[in-house]
Amino acid sequence: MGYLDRQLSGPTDPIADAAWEEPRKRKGFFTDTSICIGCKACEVACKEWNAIPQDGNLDLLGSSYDNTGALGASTWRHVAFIEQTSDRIEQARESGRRLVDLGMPVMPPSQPMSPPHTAGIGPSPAAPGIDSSGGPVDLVGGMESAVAQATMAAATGTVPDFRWLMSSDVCKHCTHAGCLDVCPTGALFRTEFGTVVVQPDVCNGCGYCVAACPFGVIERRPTDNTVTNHGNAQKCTLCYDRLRDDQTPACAKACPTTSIKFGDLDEMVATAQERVSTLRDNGFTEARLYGANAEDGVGGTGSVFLLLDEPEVYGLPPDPRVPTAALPDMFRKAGMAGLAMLAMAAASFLGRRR
Amino acid sequence: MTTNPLDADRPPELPRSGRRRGNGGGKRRDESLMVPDAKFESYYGRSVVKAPPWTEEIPTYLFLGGLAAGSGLIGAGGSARNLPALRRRGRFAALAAVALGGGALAKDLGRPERALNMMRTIKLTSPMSVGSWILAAFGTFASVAAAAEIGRQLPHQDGLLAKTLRVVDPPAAIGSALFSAPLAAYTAVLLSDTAAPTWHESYRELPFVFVGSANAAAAGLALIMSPADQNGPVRKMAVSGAALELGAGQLLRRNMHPLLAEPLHQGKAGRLLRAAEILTGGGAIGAMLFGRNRIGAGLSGVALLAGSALTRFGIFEAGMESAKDPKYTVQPQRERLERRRADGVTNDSITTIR
Amino acid sequence: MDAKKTFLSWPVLRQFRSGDFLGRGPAVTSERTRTLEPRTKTADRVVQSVCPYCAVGCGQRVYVKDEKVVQIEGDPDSPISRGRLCPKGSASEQLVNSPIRQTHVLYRRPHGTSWERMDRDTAIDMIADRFVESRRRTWQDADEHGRPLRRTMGIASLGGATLDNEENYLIKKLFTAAGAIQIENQARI
Amino acid sequence: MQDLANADCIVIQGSNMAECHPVGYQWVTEARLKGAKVIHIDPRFTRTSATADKHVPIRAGSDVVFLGALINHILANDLYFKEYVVAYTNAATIVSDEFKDTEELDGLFSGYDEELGNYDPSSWAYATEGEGEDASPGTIGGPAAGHEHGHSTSERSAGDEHGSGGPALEHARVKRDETLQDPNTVFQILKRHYSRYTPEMVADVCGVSVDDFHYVAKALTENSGRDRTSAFCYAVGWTQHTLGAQFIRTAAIIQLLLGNMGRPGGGIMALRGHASIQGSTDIPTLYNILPGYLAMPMVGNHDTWDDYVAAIANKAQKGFWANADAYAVSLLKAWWGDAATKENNWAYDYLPRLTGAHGTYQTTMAMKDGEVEGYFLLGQNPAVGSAHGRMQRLALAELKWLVVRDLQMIESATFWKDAPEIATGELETEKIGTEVFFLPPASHVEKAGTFTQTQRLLQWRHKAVNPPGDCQSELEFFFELGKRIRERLAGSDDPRDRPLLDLTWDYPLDEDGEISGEAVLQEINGRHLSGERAGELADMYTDLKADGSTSCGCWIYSGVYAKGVNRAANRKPGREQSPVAQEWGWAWPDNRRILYNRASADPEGKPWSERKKYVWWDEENQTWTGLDTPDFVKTKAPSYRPEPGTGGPDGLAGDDPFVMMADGKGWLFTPKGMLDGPLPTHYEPQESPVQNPLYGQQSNPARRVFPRKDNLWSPSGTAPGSEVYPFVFTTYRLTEHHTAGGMSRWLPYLSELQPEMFCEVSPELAEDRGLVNGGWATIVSARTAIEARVLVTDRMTPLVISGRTIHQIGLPYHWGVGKEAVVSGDSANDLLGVALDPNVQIQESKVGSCDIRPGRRPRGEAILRLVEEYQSRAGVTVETSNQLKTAESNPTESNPTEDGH
Repeated sequence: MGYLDRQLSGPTDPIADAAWEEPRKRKGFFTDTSICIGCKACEVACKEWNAIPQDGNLDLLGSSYDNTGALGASTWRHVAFIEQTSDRIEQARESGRRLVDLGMPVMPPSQPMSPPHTAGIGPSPAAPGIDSSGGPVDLVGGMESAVAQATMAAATGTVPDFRWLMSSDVCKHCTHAGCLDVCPTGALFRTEFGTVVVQPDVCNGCGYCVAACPFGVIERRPTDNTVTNHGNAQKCTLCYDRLRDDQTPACAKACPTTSIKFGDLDEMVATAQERVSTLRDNGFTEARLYGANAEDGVGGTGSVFLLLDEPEVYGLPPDPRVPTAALPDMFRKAGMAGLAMLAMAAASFLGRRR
Repeated sequence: MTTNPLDADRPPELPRSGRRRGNGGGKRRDESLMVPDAKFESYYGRSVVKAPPWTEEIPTYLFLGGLAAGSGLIGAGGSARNLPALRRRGRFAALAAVALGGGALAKDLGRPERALNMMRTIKLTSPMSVGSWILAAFGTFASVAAAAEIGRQLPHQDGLLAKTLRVVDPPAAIGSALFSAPLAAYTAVLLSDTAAPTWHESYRELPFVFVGSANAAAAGLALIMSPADQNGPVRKMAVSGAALELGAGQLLRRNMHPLLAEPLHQGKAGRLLRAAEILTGGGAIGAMLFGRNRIGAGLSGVALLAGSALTRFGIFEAGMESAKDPKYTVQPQRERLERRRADGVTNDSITTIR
Repeated sequence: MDAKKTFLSWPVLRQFRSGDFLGRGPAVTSERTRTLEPRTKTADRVVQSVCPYCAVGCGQRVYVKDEKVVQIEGDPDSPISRGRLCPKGSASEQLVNSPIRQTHVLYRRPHGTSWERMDRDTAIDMIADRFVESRRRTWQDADEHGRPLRRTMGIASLGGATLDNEENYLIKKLFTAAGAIQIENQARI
Repeated sequence: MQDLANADCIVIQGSNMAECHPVGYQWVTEARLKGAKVIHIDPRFTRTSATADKHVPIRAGSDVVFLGALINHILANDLYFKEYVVAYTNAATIVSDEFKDTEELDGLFSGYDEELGNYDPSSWAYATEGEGEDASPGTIGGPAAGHEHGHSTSERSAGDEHGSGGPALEHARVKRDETLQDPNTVFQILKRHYSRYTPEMVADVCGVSVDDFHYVAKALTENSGRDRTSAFCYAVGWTQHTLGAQFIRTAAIIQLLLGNMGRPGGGIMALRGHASIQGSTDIPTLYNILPGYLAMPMVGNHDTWDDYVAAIANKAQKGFWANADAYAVSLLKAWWGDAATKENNWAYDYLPRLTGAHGTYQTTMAMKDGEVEGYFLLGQNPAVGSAHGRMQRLALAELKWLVVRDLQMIESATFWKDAPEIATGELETEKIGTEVFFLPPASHVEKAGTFTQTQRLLQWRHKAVNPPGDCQSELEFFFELGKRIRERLAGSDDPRDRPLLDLTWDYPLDEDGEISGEAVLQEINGRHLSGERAGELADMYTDLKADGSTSCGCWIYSGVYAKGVNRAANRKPGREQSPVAQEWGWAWPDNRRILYNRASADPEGKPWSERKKYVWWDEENQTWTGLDTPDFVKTKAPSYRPEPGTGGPDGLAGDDPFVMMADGKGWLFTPKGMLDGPLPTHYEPQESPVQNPLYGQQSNPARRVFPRKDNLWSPSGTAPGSEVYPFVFTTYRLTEHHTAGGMSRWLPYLSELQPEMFCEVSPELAEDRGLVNGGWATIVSARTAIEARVLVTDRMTPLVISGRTIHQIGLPYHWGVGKEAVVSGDSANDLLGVALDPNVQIQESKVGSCDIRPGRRPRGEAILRLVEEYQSRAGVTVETSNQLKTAESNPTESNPTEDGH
């Protein structure tokens, strides 16, 4: 089970794990929600390129400007709209501040997709929590810099009384992808770019992947002969066909403000790290990254986000774990149960016949 | 005002009583009227993870699979102990249940015509793939065993067919016995290896519940169908199976996060499971006390069967509910995260600031 | 032979042959997946165009295959838009290929209750007839002081802000020569 | 557009740029990432506000107070860019002492004619140098060509003529006081005019807090000057008012005072909403102008060619408009070829004449009154997209024939079967006599041609595929229609048919057998007809002659086909050239990307600063040079001074950067050209629950109103009955849709993003009126009532105006009632009435008064009764809110010019 354990959790190179002979660099998104204008070009460009049918019943959902609701079989990019007044904003700043207090998070040196901290991301002034080697630093010991305190103080006085968050969500293309690992047919596979893609000609619509995704991304399209790939599991392919021709995925290409960035995942993570530092250095302590940590419950994601509040505010799980991480243990428990079943049956038949 | 990185000198603004609300006369408004603030724990109350697109076919299969597995054991036990009534009925029941169960599975697919794609790969990480192979193997053995059973009835026992069937009879009996335990147990893993919180968090106990339930159901069926003079083993099996099902079920509830246990107690699932407990318990007691009486055995058997079925439906329903309400996803994750943070473990969060 | 080939391409075998034991990668790909190409690559030609919605003037690339538009996306060469498009621009392909787009001339006769199909040539002839008649009927040669007017107030037009300059030019030229002055477009709205 | 990335501060007001121009907004985002401050001033917190540094909520229609207060702040605190203001604007120019300001006349300027509801602008003119020398009435800059009264200028919507430059002045011997101390200098007048526009007044009228005002003032002034520049962006949030043009003027004054015009990262960016709406004004499908902003002849003013030439091209005036005769002759030659001769005044009499305003709303009313027989709708959907949708649809039902050319079966084509008025019983399908021709057009990829985008850039689109089915381009359709009309008239000897028969209409065909768009573009570009370059295409408008030796379909577009090269089709990738990107498309005039860019250099011709250098004088080579085509005579040295009395381009000095203006200066004060005053002044909208706190004059006294029974208004201000319609509504677009929806509501990808008509209300208003998020509301104006789903949101802010809480309601206007679209719903434009800005005849659709109540609207005839019940409760009559003059003063009596005449 050791082999399986390694394959199911912790930092790893998913392309190598899938035994690609000619691997490419792992590709990914960095979605910087701080510059998203909520235009939904990503939703449309995605649907147009992938010929995704209309989603929903054309009802106004009454949730701000969001009328597509969530990621699903026919919405592979979804823009969330969140309206917040100052108390919520203060909470977001406070929770972001706590991330520093906790010394969170630290990228372990083994982080496979993280570049050296000095490489090309410019100076990162007042970066508490990381020393020059990139390792963790004990902040409680008084390392919390005066600069950080000052920016916090500055930030405290300037909480706006309202804000409107917009964020384009997408498949996370997890390092450890629950959907992929539970797929019984091989319809879901890991591409040479490290992304996770459904093969619509293979999928038989068992729906298992839907349940296995810790982010609620993949969904089975309802059976309806008038639409393509009906009855199939559907989700973002990171435009696998375009990637094979070195083209940018449709959403990232359309995004008017470059809120959605696409590229080599290590560069995306570096860009995200640089951006979050800039924001936080300027007092925006609510800024944080999501999915940029290979030690997390899914081994890091292929879609990194910069968020301005706790993940659950955006409908993202705060501490997701891929269910398959516990699979070896599950099999062990099931094995014991199976033995118990056999034993009990045997016991029933042994002994007296009446 | 949001996030200009270089905007360090935003004007001082009064936190809440500023222009936006203070101007409006300061009347406190009814929060329920508004575009709902995205709640701390969720995005407009929408689910974070998705419930699988499974309908009643799946719990039906869980039940039938268990019934088949338990019946397979009874058939094998009957064969080993030369109890023809149990052997015959066990074998036929196993085949019927496994066939019906397989049919239910196929019916639930989004693309039933691609059911055979289940055999396209062997995915050790996919309980459904593993289960499909188990099901196939069990089905094969059960078919052969049933055929052998028919072979015993053939008028020309000297024919090639009858001879062959006699030869394959013992291996088929052993095979279906061996595969019955995995068949009964894997369905627990199938449910647990998902992001549906209640299913996932019950992975330690659920296999025991399911194998117990399988034995109880099969014994129940045997109690109904078998002559009272041969039902001694199945009475024992009924009692032990029910005891395991009920005991493991209690353990499951006790060990689980109280919030995640909630769906097991509430609503439809709660009602189903309460009824299941009564029926299973009653069936077991009935089998114990009145099992030698044909009518008593029959009624107990019905209760056991129903109890097992309701257990499956109840567990299924509880898991589906836990996936639909975001609180079951977010709150335990949030607590888990805070607990780790309190313990000083900060390197494995998906939220990072760098 | 085919059966053998089919068997050999059975992913279960490929899993063990390729080292992709868990069946996650190349072992489980289908023929379709292995030969997948974007339609932007297989297009017969690419034409540079401009988005028809707002006035930012974003560059578009129109991909044509078998004389059908198969994709419209941003033109990265454009110094204005740098390849980006808004949701409307991104929906341009649907605008062009919309299954409910009207492609037939339709006619509703006076007091009619439904559309009738009509030949385009006939329709243009009928419009020309009506144009000439209305112009004649509503012609104003001079005002009450005898100052020249040389116009008709019986024919009007609205539209042009989504049309080409060349089209607006012909419309203005034709209508002005015909004396129709009530020519307007969205710029006044 | 790209130039916005160079700005240090961007104020977006009257525009929801992030939503309506998302891709253009990338340059704002880029500026912001580089450190620029972005401020959004808008009634609603929109997606633009969400991504700006600051949102300032403001009451719709009160912008002049806010901007006027900025002017006051700049002047009072000496924050203006002194060298720029003195050298490049008319701040130092002395205005006639006959001028009286609104501050003296309770909200009217001198020259108001109560009877006509208009201004005679003669008292606004510059004072002359050498008084008495001139025989004309002691003023120059007075009305050109026979003293044209504001009434007739308004009727022909003369404001539009200045699309490429200012109006004509007779000459430019003006008096200047460069110390700016003379009380009659523009500078001092400005100071006095805006002295009451204080932050406190802003708080009271706009509902903007004093702190917010100071934030904006600080951001703007700190980011303007030699080293820094600020930009304004506006859209129809400013134009769609009865005071629309003056909103923009106010911003222009700020930008001139701060020295932000003609400089990189500066200026005022008009964000237009249609692919070629700029082009359709340059080459107008508009009643009042000819291509290149030449006036359409007006009866009484332009009866003869000489009148016309004198009016448009006074040789004594400075600047490029002095050559307008050449542009006009070349246009007539382009249209009528050899039939246009010197002898027949270049066929000038072939042109029809205006007698008044014939804008789309006047036409609609005439249509409703049965005066219009035939109507062409070319990609427009007035039943949904124009103000007062009811009137639009009722008018369509009065036509004899209607031609609709659209990609989809729009509501304007199906009004006869599914207009809301059929449900109310006002219309009956069988009784509607309108004959409707629906002809499907080619889409943008099925034809070749140019769009002119919002910054005057022409971009050629290549044809990708042939149009399907019966679809054909407008070019082909109108070419064909013209041929058939001409065939029907062939042989006619009626003089009225000459203009059609003599029309040059023999265009070459392309390989598909269709008229060649390139040939039309060449005609627009112009060519030499005789002389040594005969047959060659014109290089630029300076090639054009008034002697009939050149033709040109639109003089400002001259050069787009210079040397036979279609420059609109230039496509050098942006990354391979400088950010100005001159080799991508072609901008008029002369491929210039920033107008008046001479102002980016100081009077000596040196860049104001290294950081903001753009165009400068190259002393060594004695030429203007820089990153863009200099908007100046290339070899005119900064030190050049014209002989007094010189007209035309040579009349401008080497430090007069505003080359299209008659005095080469940026106009803080407009002695001519604006029909509702030389300085922007706050008036309340036509319909407003607020009494004008500044003046007795409630609304723009020169606005165009139409007192008709089918165009009623709610009482305004403190008038009795105004409480019946207590709320302000404003209409707008969403990112996900396009105007009346013809190009979006039929597309599932866009429809699903915003599927239903909704209204946006504050939680306070929701509580007050019992509105529930996601529920329904009925909105009632003095015209009609519509229903909408409710979004209750903190993005809407109640404002305290003069001590009273004013609620604003947001209404997107994309939906229409019909059965053909993927999504449909009530149209917000139905709520609007028709009242127009006098300068450009654009309707006020950004602000109106209404009531809102929970629940869906009544069906059928009951809706009419609901509307009537409101009207009678409010005591609405045809006169309500239509009184033009409400000021206490009597400006005509105190106006000396009237005495003098």
